[in-house]
Parts: sequence; C-alpha cells; structure tokens
Amino acid sequence: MLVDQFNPLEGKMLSILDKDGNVKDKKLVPKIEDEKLIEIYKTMLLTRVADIKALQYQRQGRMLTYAPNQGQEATQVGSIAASEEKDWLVPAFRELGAWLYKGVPLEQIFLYWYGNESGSDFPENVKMLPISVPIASQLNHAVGIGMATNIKGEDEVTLAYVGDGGTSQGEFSEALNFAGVFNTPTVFIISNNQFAISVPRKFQTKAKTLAQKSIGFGIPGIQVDGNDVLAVYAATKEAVDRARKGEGPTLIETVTYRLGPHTTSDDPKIYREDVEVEEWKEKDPLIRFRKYLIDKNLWDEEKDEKQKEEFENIVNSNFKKVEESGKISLEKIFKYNYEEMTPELIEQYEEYKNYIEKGVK
Amino acid sequence: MLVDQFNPLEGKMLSILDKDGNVKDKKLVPKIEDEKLIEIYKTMLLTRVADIKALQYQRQGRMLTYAPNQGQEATQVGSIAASEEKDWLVPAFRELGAWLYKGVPLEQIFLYWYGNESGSDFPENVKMLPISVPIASQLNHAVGIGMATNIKGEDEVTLAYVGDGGTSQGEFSEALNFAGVFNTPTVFIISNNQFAISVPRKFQTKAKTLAQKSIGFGIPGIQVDGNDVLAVYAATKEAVDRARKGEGPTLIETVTYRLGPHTTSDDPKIYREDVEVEEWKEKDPLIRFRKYLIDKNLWDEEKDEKQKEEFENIVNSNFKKVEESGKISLEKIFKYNYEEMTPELIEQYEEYKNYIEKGVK
Amino acid sequence: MPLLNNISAINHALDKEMERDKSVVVYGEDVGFEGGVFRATAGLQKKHGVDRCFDTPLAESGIVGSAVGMAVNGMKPVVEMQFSGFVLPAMNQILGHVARYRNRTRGRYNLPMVIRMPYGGGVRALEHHSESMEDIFAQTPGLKVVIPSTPYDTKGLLLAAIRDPDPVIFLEPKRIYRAFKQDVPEEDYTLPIGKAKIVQEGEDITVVVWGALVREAQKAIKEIEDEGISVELIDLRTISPLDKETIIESVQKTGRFLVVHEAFKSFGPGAELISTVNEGAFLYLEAPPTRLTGFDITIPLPKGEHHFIIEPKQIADKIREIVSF
Amino acid sequence: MPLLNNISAINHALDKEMERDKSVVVYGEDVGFEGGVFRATAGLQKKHGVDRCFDTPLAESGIVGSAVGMAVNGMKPVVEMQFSGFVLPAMNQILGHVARYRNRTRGRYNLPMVIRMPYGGGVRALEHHSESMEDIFAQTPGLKVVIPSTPYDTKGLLLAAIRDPDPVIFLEPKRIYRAFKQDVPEEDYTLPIGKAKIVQEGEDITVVVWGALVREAQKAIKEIEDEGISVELIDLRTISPLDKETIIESVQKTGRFLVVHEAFKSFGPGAELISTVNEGAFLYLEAPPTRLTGFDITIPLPKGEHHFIIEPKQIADKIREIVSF
Ligand SMILES: Cc1ncc(C[n+]2csc(CCOP(=O)(O)OP(=O)(O)O)c2C)c(N)n1
Ligand SMILES: Cc1ncc(C[n+]2csc(CCOP(=O)(O)OP(=O)(O)O)c2C)c(N)n1
Ligand SMILES: [Mg+2]
Ligand SMILES: [Mg+2]
Repeated sequence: MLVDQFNPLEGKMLSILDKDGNVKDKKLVPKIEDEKLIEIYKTMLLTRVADIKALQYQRQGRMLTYAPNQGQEATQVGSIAASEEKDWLVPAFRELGAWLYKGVPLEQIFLYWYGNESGSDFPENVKMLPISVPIASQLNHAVGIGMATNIKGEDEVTLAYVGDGGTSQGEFSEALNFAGVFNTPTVFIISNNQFAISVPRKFQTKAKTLAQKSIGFGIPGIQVDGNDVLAVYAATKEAVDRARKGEGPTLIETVTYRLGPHTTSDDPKIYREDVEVEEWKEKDPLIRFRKYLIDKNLWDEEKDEKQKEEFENIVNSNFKKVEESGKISLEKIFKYNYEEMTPELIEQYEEYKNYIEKGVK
Repeated sequence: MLVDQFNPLEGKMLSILDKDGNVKDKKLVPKIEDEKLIEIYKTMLLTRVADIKALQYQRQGRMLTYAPNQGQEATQVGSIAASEEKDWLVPAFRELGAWLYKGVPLEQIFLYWYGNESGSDFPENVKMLPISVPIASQLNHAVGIGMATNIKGEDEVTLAYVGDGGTSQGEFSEALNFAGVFNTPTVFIISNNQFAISVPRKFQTKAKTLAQKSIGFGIPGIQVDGNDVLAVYAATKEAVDRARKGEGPTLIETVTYRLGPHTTSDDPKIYREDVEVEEWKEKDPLIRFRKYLIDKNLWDEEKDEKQKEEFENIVNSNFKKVEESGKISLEKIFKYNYEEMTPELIEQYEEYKNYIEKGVK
Repeated sequence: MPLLNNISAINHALDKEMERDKSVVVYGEDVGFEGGVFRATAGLQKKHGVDRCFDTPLAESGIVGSAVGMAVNGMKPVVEMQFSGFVLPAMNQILGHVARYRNRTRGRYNLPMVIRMPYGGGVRALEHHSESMEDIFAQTPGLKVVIPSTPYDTKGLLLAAIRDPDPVIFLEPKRIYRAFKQDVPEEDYTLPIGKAKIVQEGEDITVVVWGALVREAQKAIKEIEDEGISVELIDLRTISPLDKETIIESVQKTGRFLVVHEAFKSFGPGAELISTVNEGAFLYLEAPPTRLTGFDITIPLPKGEHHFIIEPKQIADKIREIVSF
Repeated sequence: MPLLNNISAINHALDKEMERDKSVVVYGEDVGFEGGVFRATAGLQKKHGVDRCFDTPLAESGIVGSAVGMAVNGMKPVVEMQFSGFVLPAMNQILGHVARYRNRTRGRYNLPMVIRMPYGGGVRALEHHSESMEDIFAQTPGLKVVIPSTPYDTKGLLLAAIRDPDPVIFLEPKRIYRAFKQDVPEEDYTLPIGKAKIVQEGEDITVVVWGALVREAQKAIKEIEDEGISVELIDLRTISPLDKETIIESVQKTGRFLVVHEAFKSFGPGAELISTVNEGAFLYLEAPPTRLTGFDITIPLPKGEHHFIIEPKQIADKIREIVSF
C-alpha cells in the first residue's frame, strides 16, 4: 500500500515522474490504458488553454473575478481520473481540470465565473456539487454524501477538494473526523499550492506536512508530488479503491504550486519573488507529462500544437456563447429561493416588476 | 523529555503510580515538596467533598443543574499544580479541583451553579476565565491570551481545558493550529473522561488516542494516566516549563473517567454498565494518592477523616451563604451588557422597574 | 388516540415518518443510543436501526454540513441541535449553504432537511440554554421557520417540515415540552407551513404570539375576560414565511395590535410584525401597534430569569393599556 | 490635511492609533505582509512590526476567538474578516462570547475589540462577497454596530470604536471604498458611537440611510429638489445602539418616514426603524412609515445584481409616493 510506504511523518512523498518526465521507479507506475492517458493529458491541456484564455478575457474586461489554475492541472486531473462516473466530486473553487474531466460543460464553468448562477445547474449525470466559496465548508457535505452512500449500501466514492489554507478551518477537522467515525467512502484532496492568497504554507500550520493531519482522525494520509499526474493518480486510485471496498476515507496532500495570481483581483508580486515562480515553472506538470507520453509514443509536438489550437477555438466559441447570455432575468433571481415563491416574494416580485416595466430600471 | 519518551503513536502512556499508590518507575517521579504534595491532596479531597455535597444539595432541590467531577480530581489538580500564580487558567466547565487550587472561592463556584453570574466575577488576583459552556470555544481564548503574552514579552503560561467530546469541535483544531503557528505558551489539557454526555470516546473519533491530534498541528502531544496525579503533574510541569521558555504549546490527554452523571439532569444508567463504573472506582485517584502519601508518612487515615469533616463544614457554610444570596436584582441584569447602559436599555429598565414597583411581579 | 405532551409528540411524529419514509434519518449529539437529552428520539435507534438514528461526534457544523450532503444524496435528514444556543457553530452551514443550495444551483439541488432544536427560556438553565433566535433564521431567505405550541401542532408541523422540499428550522419551545398533554390522532396528518392559526376570535385587539407564549397569552385573556375586552389571538406557528394575510385581516378588523415574544426587543421579530401591520393596516389603526418582548440583554441565569420571563399578567396589562389608548 | 478615500481613511486611522496606543494589534487573513486584500492595512506591518500587524491561518473563529483572549490579556485587537460573508464561521465566538463576556463576568472582563469587515453589495463579486448582515449584530445585546459613509466619518468612528471599552462590529461599505475622496484632518478626533448625523435638514419627510446608500439618497434628493419636496436626511452611522432620539424628533417634525437599506426586507433592520417611529411618533404620522430594501432573496451573482441594487431613482420615486400619500 502506498499509504504505508510513504509515511509523511518520515518525510516521504510519493513521486513517480521526475521533472523531465522520466520514471523514477517503475514499480510505482499505475496501470492506465493508453487511451485514458491521452484523455488525461488532453484534459490538462484544455484546462491550461481555458485558464489562459479566461485570464485574457478578464483582463479585457469581458469576465468577472476568476481564479486561475495554472500549475495545478496534474493535481486536478490526476485525482479525478482515478474515480468513476458514479462517484461524486465535491469541489472547493479551483479545480477546473477536475470539473472538465468530470463532464461539466466548459460553457457552464465560464457562465459561473461570468456571474450567473445557472453555471452551477449541472447536467443530471454530472455528480458534482457547486463551487463552495466559504473555505473548507464543502468537506462536511462530502462526508454527508458518503454517509448516505453507506446507508443506501451503494459503492460510490466521493472526492472532496480543499486548499492548503482550508486545512486551518475548523470544518476541515470536523469533516475528516466525521469521515473517520462513519467510515465514509471519501477521498480528501488537499491542493497544497503553497499559498492561501498571500499567506504562505509555512504560516498556515506548524505541521511539516498537511498529510499528517490525517493522524488526528485515525485515517491514512499521504503526501504526493502534485505536479506529477501519475503520482496523483496512483495515490487517488488506491484511496478510491479502499473507499469503494468499505475501508473508509483517505487524506491526500498534493504538493503543487499556483503559478498565477490567487484571482484576477490579486497581485502576487506583493508577496512572492519571481525566482520562486520560475523555479516552479520548471516543474510544470504539463511539460513533464507530455514528455512521458512522447517517450511512450503516445503523443508528439505536432499533435500538441494542433490540439491546442482546437482547444483555443472551442474555448473561444464557448465563451462567446456565455457573453451572449446577457443578464439574468428578474424572475430567475426570485424563483429559486424556495420550491414555491412565498406570498411575500410574489409581492416583492410583482411590485418591482411593475415598477421596472414603467421603464425605470 | 517525557513527550519524546511517551509517543502516543506507539501506544505509550505516562503512568507513575499504580492503582495501589506504588511507584512504578522512580525516575519518573516529579520533584514536589512535601508541603505541596499535601496541598494537592487536600485540594483533591476538598473537590471530592464539595462535589458530593453539591450533588446532595441538587437532589434536595436546593441547587440548579450541576456538573459533577468525581474521578477526575487528579487530572484537575495535578495539572494546575504544575503552574504558578501568574499563569492563566482557561476552563471548560468541569474542573472544580483546578479552580479551587487556583484560588476561586468555593462560594463563588457554588454561586455560579446556583444560577448567578456573580459567580464568575473572580477576585482580581485569580487569573481565570469564566466557565465556557459552548464546547471547545474557550480554547481560542487561551491561545489569544498567549499571543498577548508573547507580544508583551511576559513569561506567563496558559492552561486550557477541554473534554474528549470537545476535541471534535472545529474550534479545537483551530486553537491548536493557531497555538502552533504563533508559538503560544499554552498547555492544552484534554480531560478524557470517556464520555461526552452519553457518547463514548470511541464514537468521538477513530483516532486511537486524543494525544495524537497534536501531530496535525506540529506540536508535542502526550497521553497520561489521568487518575495518577503524579503523572498528570509531571507531564504538565514539563509542558509548562517548555512554554515558559518560549518553546510553545503542548497537548496533554489525561485518561480518566467520570464516575458520576454528566450533570444532575443526566442518567448514566441509560448508556453505560455499572460494572464499568465499578472498575474505574478501583482506580480512584484519591485512594491511590492517599496511599502514596501515607507510605511517605505525609498523611494518615485519622488526619484524613478530620480533614474531610473540616471540609464538610466549610462546604456547608459556603453553600449556606449562597442560599442566602437570593435572587438577582433587576439592576444587575441590565447593568453589565455595556460599560454604560444604552438609552434603549435605560428606557426598558425604567419602564419595567416602574411596572414592578406597582407590585406586579 | 394517544395522549401526548410536546416532547412525546415529536418522538411519535419522527417514529411514524421513519416508518413511512425510509429516506428519513435522525441524528445529532446523544440522539442515538441515549435517545436525546430530552428523550425526543428515545427508542428510535432500537426500532429503526443504528443506520437511521445515530449519535455523532460533538460538532454542530459537522452535523448540519453532513446533513447537506445527505440531502443532496437522497436522504431526508432530521438533525438535532442539543439546544438552540449551540446552533451557532453551524451558522456558516445554515446561513451560507442550507438556505442557499437551491438558489445557488438554480434548483438542481434542493435540501429537504429539518434542523430541530429546543429553544427559549424559562427552564432555569445554564448559559446558552435559553436563547430565542428565531429572528436570525426568519430573516434568512431560503429557510422556513416553524414553532409549534401544542402536541397536535407539533405532530402536524413536524411531519410537514420533514416532507417539505425546502429546509426547515424547527424550534421547539422546551419550556412546554412536558407542560400539558393532548389527544393526538394516531393517523397521519400535516399542518400547512406558512399558515397562522386563529386560536380565538375577537373584536378589540389582535394579539400575535407563538411557542410557549401562546398559553401565557391564553391565561392573560382569561384574566381580562370579565372586563369586556374581546381579544383575537393568533398563534403564528410559522415565523417564516410569515402569514401576513391572517394578521392584516385581523388588524383591519380589530384596529389594535400586540405582538408578544421572548426574544430581545430591538431588531427582534416583533419589529417585523409591527411593520407588517403598518404596511397592511395603517389606516385601520386606532392605537400604535405594540410589542411586549424580552429585554435587550443576554438572558439572565436562573436567579435573574424571573425578570426576563413574560407573565400572563404583563400581557393582560399591555392589552389593557392598548385598548384604552 | 490629507485627501483620503474610505479605505485609506481606515489605513490612516489604524496607523495613527497603533502609534498612539501600543496595545492596539491588527490581524487577520492576508492582513499582515500583504496589507489586506483591499489594502486597508497596507504598510502597517512594516511600520509597527510583525508583532502588532500580522497574518493568521485561515480560520475566522480562531481570529475572533483569539482576539477575545488578547483583549482579556490587555491588548486592543482590531481584527479583520475578509468579507462580511465570511464572518459566519465566527458567529459562535461573536454572539456566544464577544457580546457576552462583560455581562457573564459582571464586568470583571470587558472586551475592547473591533471586528472590521467589508460589507454590502454592488461590486460584482462572487457569492458570499456582498452580504449585508448588520441586523444580526444589531440584535445582539452587548455589541455595538457602526457603519461609516465618508472618509471623515470613517476615521472618527474607527478611532472611537477602537477606544470603546465594548466590542464594536465595524462594517465598511466596500462599494464606496474608493468612490470619492475627502479632506480628513491629520489630527486626532473621534465621532460619538450611538449618534446619527443629520446630513441635511428638511420638512416633508425623514429619510434614514447608512453606508453606501447615503450617497444614493443624496443623489435622489437632488433629483427631486425642484419638485419642492424638502427631505430631512439622516445617516445612521451607528446601527446599534440606535439613535432613536434623533429619528423620532425628525419624524415628529416631518410626519413622514422612509428607511432605505440593502439588507433583505423581512425581519431586516428597516423593521426596527419603522417600529421605532411607530413607538415614538405615531400620532405625528401622516403616512405609513415605509421601507425600501433589498428583496428577500440571496443576493444575486453579478449578472443579476442590477435588480438588487437600489438606485437613486428608486429612492426618489419612493419619496414621491410617500409624500403624496
Ligand atoms: C470562510 C472564508 N474565509 C475567507 C475567504 C476568502 N478567501 C478566498 S480564497 C482564500 C484563500 C484560500 O486558500 P487555499 O485554501 O489554500 O486555496 P487556494 O486559493 O490556494 O486554491 C481566502 C482567504 C473565504 N472564501 N472563505
Ligand atoms: C457547542 C456545544 N454543543 C453542545 C453542547 C451540549 N453539551 C454540554 S456538555 C456536552 C458533552 C461534553 O463532553 P466532553 O467535551 O467530553 O466534556 P465532559 O462533559 O465529559 O466533561 C455537550 C454535548 C454544548 N455545551 N456546546
Ligand atoms: Mg492554497
Ligand atoms: Mg468527556
């Protein structure tokens, strides 16, 4: 078991590909079909392309606040790829790659960041919760999903995401503790991207690793190289398999780096040095995985260029649709607070509707 | 260092006296002056006597809800005895022995349980916070006290108490994490009395020990026999010394047992077997410590009887004063919400005062 | 027809609904094995299994947060906060998620869940055991807030709450948990959420109350019966959504209005009722709509509680005052 | 005299007070090294040291809870919640402890502390970044709630808040953080907490507002100037304790009343103001006291926010409506 081999208290971190895409230890390479390897890579690439574009749109004033993902693609896609369609995804707010792999239409994701609630009205078959803005509060939802899974006797697993900053919230601990007590099929993934906005990981906790937080809840924990998609996949797959077999939750810390700003309102130059960013750029998860695929003859540079171009077009056309979506209707902001609008809401709605119909607003 | 010798992950628990008061390992016996040993024992005895009396008063309908302490005297007194007058005590709500040792007048403690806020208006020299009813929420207060201590460059230490149930609250983790990050001089004491009302320790968390929760915050943790006052003292003393030297917080789990009901409104027969209680009665911390003192020629049975009698009289006379205190005046329930009563409060107060002066209520 | 008090009506309703609907699960601190500190859930674990009625670790946010996940995944959780004063650690979940999930997802996920809690003062308890926090929940869009005052209502409203597709905060006036018994039909019935009950009709003044104060108001009315004052007494039953229609109609008839509640006065629930009356019956008012409430203070410990608790005499005097305005 | 906007007035006031009073410490998420996501605390760490202005782990309950301990142990903590929507995890501390410590200990411990937070909508933000929660704090005995509307007021009120022996919730209307500048005296001054400001005197109607809506109301008044409607505009400045005297006196003069706020309507702050007017000026009223408020809905994401934000035109129309009642 990887969780036994890589004890965070002994300073061990699971890492399979080095930064040049070479396999360090063949025994650790997870079994993944070629087709799936390519799907994983493509999703990482789409994530990268969509992310860069979204940032551009925002800088052009065409998009609202947006939370970039660059550098974290391996963490995002490697983890979700180890789950199945029947499994649940409980996001924090920075897992674009995971959402895309899970099947959320890019258009919806853009719609959300564009400021429209309909972006969270996912298709029926996408078992994913909406983005959760209050840090770490989503983790208890994930545990509740798993409690229901257990009661119903089903075999679905829940993947729940949280940032390094999120591990300081009380709810993080409550959720992991519940998961342990109720033995829920939950895999917690800490995207440790080294920062909570401006606050570096080392000020977030005195613990050397975030993975070791699992010990306080009696559940297994493991730290993995979050820029190594194979390592992330391997650790998650093991955890998912255990969860599915009824062996309970796991905590995975993926060590990665946010290459971009926290959000488009953030200026990282205030709180970190460019050299640090440059160092991490060398560990770019995409480059590494691409080299691995090329070495395996599953991919080449030409394909890559073409694929990128195709994705750029897809992204552009998706965003165009979003831009054409316009504002939200009055009805829609009233309609969903309850299954049926209350008399008071009807009154407020009608009054205001009549008012603006006079052309006022 | 005890915290190194007794690693909770290795299933080790610090224990010095066996249940018959014999020293297991002489090297572990903490240096405590004879006078202090007797003071500790006397406080434990007073705690026991006051506790039994309080329960009687309550059963007689003379006292309101009361939270009994029987069985936990070593945990309570052994820990606080390792601190100094300048140190802070941050209680949960079940540490009678600690409060008494700290110098809170018994009368005030009774006054509190009698339902009068003045019970928490401690004398100026008693550096103790009021009882905190919302479980675990007091721990962040303790950390804040320590943050101030650090800023002011003082050398006071804070002892903070919480129950086994309290370790599941998110605030427990937030506080320990803050303590680690800000390197506060805080000693956290978990009184693991095996129950949170009816919920047994094993349903509170999947972690084998509560002491190991410290690992998630990068701070030392140790499990001690909570019915062995010397063990509790030794572990706390080491932690207090470290804290005072600027070496930061420690988590101590004292393994003990609540022999009585949760509160006087609770019927433990619903959720636990008498045999379990009987087993723990054999590990009574008072008996054990008394034997130790008698063996050391510091105490004898006769003294014990006399002392008990004296305490009974003290307790009775203290409670009498409380019973004579009567109800709280109208002014007092209005006066302390702000430094100065707001105009609205003055109005509410005056109106009601006039109303009841007409003899209505 | 069983004779039940309020607490046994809760137990009865939970039992019936767990039998009827296998997706109903009941949990919280001490809720399972022991059956709750007030015995509201006594026997349910034994009867319906540890899967469907169980204890949790001591963490209110965990309880409510996990209930969100449960509800998303097909269950109908009915969770207990041991006292309403201990709901505060769960506020982020309740105000930040429970109330908003449907709207956030445009109806993709709704949360059929109930958060039960004993509430209110008058039981000579420790701090944090006597709070009246209906206003915080009532002001939160997306929540419904229900407060029963009799065993009959308790059963009908709790069943309605569990079956409601939206989250319901169910506040139980603990002071009257065991105050009196009532015949409660064995068979299934619900009472509509969002509808007030006219307890008695009258002509001179409308008095609105809920929870434990319904009985106190009834006693007050008895006290002034002989004085020729005819009171229309309304038990709100649901704080949100507020049954404005019933209130306004009544005040349009009586011209006078009194709301009585135990929660603090300023920015309290009474203010909304006074505003409602103003907006709906201003031209009918013969006296200023009035509130008789708790003071703007932390509810006192038992030795001061008697000042805080509103007695029938006070209600009677306030009615007299308004009627002679 | 420096020309400051609202956010720089906060920075300026904090800086001055940290200089004057060494017991003042400033902390929160991103507050230290970066100087806050809105730059409210920019430069303070560099100037006053990392001991007195620092970052915390991401945990609001930890921030507020530790501030309680700090205050007990001789400091005056000024802590920041990054947005008012994120104060919810700290509710147990604020409502359960901060508000109650003085009363609980009969004055043995008071808590001189300030909890600052950007609040309100209109900045096209993500969910949980636009909430108006003044009502929850205002209804809690033991708290004071202050909302400034200009740079001058911001400095004077923030200094008063820090020096106040009681805990103060300081809500900063983020929509106008950088909306305009004002000359702010370099020297030390405070403004009284609990006192409203009559922004302009008038005869026909009393309009009460606070925070970002003060400017919107001023614009509305400009719009109707020519119509011969004379408005008395009151900026509440402090929500709790409420300056009833100023409001009631004004309504006794004008006979008409409008309160405008962005918070939800039902059980919202406007209800208290209407009740206050009723209780203090019922016989002077020539029209029903009225509220113009946010809807009873979760505040929409940016593409729907325009419906929610109250514009000057709406205020003007409401004034016209009331005056012609
Ligand atoms: C309860 C809460 N407090 C504060 C915030 C503001 N906030 C948004 S993101 C963030 C930092 C999150 O850091 P981390 O968990 O590491 O995730 P990352 O942004 O790095 O993905 C903060 C403080 C919030 N969203 N929720
Ligand atoms: C936040 C909160 N939730 C619930 C309660 C009700 N309650 C009082 S004591 C208690 C159990 C506490 O267990 P533990 O922490 O082990 O302390 P012990 O009672 O054993 O001393 C509970 C649930 C409370 N006081 N506060
Ligand atoms: Mg991060
Ligand atoms: Mg316990």
